[in-house]
Amino acid sequence: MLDVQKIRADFPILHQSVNGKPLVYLDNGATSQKPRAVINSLVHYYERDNSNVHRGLHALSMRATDAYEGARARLAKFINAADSAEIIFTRGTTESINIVARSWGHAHLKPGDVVLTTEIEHHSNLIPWQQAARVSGATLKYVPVLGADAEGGLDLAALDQLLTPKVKVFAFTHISNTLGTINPIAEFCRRARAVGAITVIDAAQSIGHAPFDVQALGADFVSFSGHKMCGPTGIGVLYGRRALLDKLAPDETGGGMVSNVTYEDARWKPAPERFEAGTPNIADAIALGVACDYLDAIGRDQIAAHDAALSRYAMEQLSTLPGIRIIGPRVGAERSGLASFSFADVHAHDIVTFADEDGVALRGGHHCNQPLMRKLGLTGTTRASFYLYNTEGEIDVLVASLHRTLKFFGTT
Amino acid sequence: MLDVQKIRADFPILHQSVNGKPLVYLDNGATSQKPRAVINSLVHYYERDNSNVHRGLHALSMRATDAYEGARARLAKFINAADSAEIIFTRGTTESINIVARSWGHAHLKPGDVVLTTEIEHHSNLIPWQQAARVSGATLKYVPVLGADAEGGLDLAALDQLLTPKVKVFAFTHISNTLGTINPIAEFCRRARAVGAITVIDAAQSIGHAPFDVQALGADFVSFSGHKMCGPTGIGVLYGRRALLDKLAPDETGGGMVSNVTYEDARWKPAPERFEAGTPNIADAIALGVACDYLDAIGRDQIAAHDAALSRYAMEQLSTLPGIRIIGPRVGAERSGLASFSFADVHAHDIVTFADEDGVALRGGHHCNQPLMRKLGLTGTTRASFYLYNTEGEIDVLVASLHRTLKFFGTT
Amino acid sequence: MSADLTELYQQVILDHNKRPRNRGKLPTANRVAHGDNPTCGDQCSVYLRLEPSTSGTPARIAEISFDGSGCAISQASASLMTTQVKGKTAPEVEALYKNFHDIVTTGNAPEEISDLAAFAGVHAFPARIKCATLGWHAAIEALKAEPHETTTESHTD
Amino acid sequence: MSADLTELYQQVILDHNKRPRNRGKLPTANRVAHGDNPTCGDQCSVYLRLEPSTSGTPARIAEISFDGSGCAISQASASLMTTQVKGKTAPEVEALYKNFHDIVTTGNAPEEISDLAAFAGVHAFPARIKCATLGWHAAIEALKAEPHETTTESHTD
Ligand SMILES: Cc1ncc(COP(=O)(O)O)c(C=O)c1O
Ligand SMILES: Cc1ncc(COP(=O)(O)O)c(C=O)c1O
Repeated sequence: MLDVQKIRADFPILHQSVNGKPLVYLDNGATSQKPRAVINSLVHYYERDNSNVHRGLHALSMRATDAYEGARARLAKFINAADSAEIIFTRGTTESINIVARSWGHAHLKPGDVVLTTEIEHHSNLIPWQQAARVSGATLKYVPVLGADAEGGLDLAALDQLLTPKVKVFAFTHISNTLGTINPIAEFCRRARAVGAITVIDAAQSIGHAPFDVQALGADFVSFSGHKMCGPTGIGVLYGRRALLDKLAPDETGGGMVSNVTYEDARWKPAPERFEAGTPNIADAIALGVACDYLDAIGRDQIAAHDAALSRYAMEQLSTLPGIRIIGPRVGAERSGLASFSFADVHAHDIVTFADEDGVALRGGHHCNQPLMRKLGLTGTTRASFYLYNTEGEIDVLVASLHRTLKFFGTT
Repeated sequence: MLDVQKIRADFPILHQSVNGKPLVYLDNGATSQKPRAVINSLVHYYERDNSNVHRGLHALSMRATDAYEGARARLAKFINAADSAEIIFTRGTTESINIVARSWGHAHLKPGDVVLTTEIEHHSNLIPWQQAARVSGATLKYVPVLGADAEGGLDLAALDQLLTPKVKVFAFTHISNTLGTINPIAEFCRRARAVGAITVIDAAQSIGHAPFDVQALGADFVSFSGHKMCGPTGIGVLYGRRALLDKLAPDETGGGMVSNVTYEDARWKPAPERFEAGTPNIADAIALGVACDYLDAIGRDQIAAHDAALSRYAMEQLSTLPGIRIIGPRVGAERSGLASFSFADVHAHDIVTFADEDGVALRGGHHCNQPLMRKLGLTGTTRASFYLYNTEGEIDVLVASLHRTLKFFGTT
Repeated sequence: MSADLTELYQQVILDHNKRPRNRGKLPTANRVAHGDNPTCGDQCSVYLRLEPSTSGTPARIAEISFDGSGCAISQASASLMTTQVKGKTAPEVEALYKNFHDIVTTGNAPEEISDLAAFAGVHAFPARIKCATLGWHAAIEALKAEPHETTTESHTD
Repeated sequence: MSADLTELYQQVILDHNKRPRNRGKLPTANRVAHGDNPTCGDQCSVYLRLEPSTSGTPARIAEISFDGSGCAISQASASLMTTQVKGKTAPEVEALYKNFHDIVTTGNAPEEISDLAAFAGVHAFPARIKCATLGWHAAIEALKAEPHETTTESHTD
């Protein structure tokens, strides 16, 4: 069990009032808050060690380089990568996926090939593949989601049909940011391997919420963002299996990723440098390493259990609201720490505005999941998403706020 | 005249010892240090306002969005852009140039076209154009630099020959990070316009050191990095003229840059969103806005004068060293705040290691300028680069350190 | 409920939200435009019949309707808009929109346009301005010659 | 001068830097490899003549030279390397390199390889390890069958 009060003390932002009420931050699916240790890491870096990395031999530069490469090793450990060189620092999940879709897609996709993804992907794991398919002439296919409320998860029977040897890449999310669905990613990786497809896992919603082992999965590429796992904005990771990275052309070019440059030509360094053109986001990479320390000191298995318990409690409490439509896995089924719901007569935007009056931070809209919304006959939902510092008491505040809103709009 | 002692008090990192000596930070060409106001901005953001932007309606999200878009407006003002929408936040100069070379290059370059750049470009403004030329079949040409020590600046007579109507894009640096050369960018822009070429200015070394007015220049694209102008790592800007941006396809795709998405297709938002896929580097963008405030409160014209004075003093003092070879414009000529030099018998790496013993942070190597080094018959130089917090006294420490090093290696 | 929120969700807005005027497709429309707010997925289509005048005066909106989905603010605003622009010429609609835009951005509502004044409360919620203007944008787009799509996700808002 | 720095720039290193042994192109070489350190632009080419033994024992380095440009550490290390590997077989060179690598990374130098021990001071300057190993990497690459280029910018260092 998490000591949530102790954890809350680590997060300065939580201790404020919004519209005269204590802040209840339930927008963790969009971004998480940051513990003091992460903020302090930024301050320490800029007050003591700031310097450009790699090309410097003076004390600050050596300290900055050690800290930056130390962060890379820390991230490798965080996901159990075999080699630090498999960790490429990016701006976040979106950039990571773009690099794979572009560099790998450019080298390997051709007409007749199939790019397989799913109906529940975030735009960031969907549009890059639309583009890769368009540019290469490959066909884009989707694993369908089951149920009128998408409560049935991805259709594994359809996967049997879809996952043919024509599939060259299978890109899927670990946890849906809209539904709370947890995909069977170990099975997906195994089955993709069986047909010779590479796997690209969007771990944006899961990485800071549950243990993750790239070697156990046999994953080929994994993308995630620091800002959703207690780290700063502007930093994320692309994990790539070394054997694949070494054969991949760089995406961006410039300083730091070349071994030899003439006016006519350039030769690339190996990974990870090959994929990190220009001055990297040094301070935020280091702070992301500190976020790993923070999360692992608490224990990601513990966090997963806490998320699941809150999710269960929220589902139970929300079910009492008249006219609510909850999407994603049903109460009792395995689901991540979020609840996504709608009401026929009150729009998500109005709910979010009213909740804000009560200090509750929610997100309303399509959650970068427009095609899924359309499939479900929705323009959007209201989403409450939880993390290690949230409590059942906060869910009670949410539910009371929703009751008041429904009353105001005369639907109860 | 700058009140340098007052300025130094704003930079916590400067007040430390390195190897028992006061830190003398002369590696500003690689990255600048950060004033307390910028560091505080990060802390404030993460302790009070942190939230994802754009898609949120709760208090934190509105605050974060206002601050993020406020930073965009602040950056627009900093370079006198006509419209905030012309400011695209990127990771830095390198990414900015890649976006132009890729998106604009893909749409406009074809065999027979000429891409014109110069012999003194940083790898980040060179390799992306090599790639763009290779992919499109266009020809890459270079404006030569004059003089055995590149002291003569770019060859304007050659420019007459090179800048023909075949040139579709002219990409050049404002200030050379290796030579200290200040290019006549207003003239370059005017002459490029005359032949119908677009201009892509690498302002990495100049943006925090001198006033910059995109409208007065009539520049088409301008790239710069926050970390070299007192801002954090991981954030930079691509300025693009609105008329060009509106016609440009996005580079990366994903959440936040699309207006309508189906399983088959996606439509883009206008600039700047179109070019900012995924969660942006919110905290660092806001802090970059604070860096603009800091620099403008001091005055970029004042900073430029200070840099030039230090450069002159350094050139004079360095000239007294036996066997020194100084590259770039001669003493007395216009030059930026750096000095780049070499010795026949002592390698730059040894100099940097010895200087570090005296607390002096220098950079040694090719400065991401390998082809230029080769042209000058060098494998690298030692570079001392100055900024608003440096003093003549620090240059004296540098020169004394160099004397000791030369003596140790028995060359004096 | 805070004063700001009461001001935002005025009775007239709630009324238009619950009982929208001129809602649905207009079979006789000769102009249509579609607006969406990518921030939230709100959508609004405006259908109108523009009747050319015989006497040389500019064409006027003879009939108008709207359709779509969105929050209370966007739905009520679109509904109220249809009641305000009927019978007006394109320049008159644009002038009215200018007033409306001033009201939602500043909170100051001149007396003579009292119906639109119900939206003055929006100014305290800048993120909702796009909701309030969605229907107006679609109407103005529809008034332009060839029917085509529009979006409120522009930088002037 | 600090103890660390004195230790780094030992007399033997300064001597090899000033008066490099076996420097220049080797006309009789049958193997060559080129290494560069992209961090600083240092370069080192190693030329060697590998002589197959007649008696079935592995081939040995009959002659060796190096060329290039770099800092005192890299030049001295390449120079010293040439004096140490002459007459050795490829496995012997690799074993020697392993010792050398241990010395520059840990600072501990076993007695019996006292010449290489001059580089123990490098361990206090991790950024310079690549300088010290540049020539060794080139030599090991040259020993491999087909002459080809190498670079020290690998992840094992
Ligand atoms: C002239 C010039 N251009 C481009 C760059 C690349 O900037 P960044 O590494 O921040 O992308 C630099 C910085 O090293 C530079 O000095
Ligand atoms: C499942 C999923 N994938 C991808 C992303 C994109 O992450 P980012 O915006 O940090 O690039 C998100 C975050 O919104 C997400 O929830």
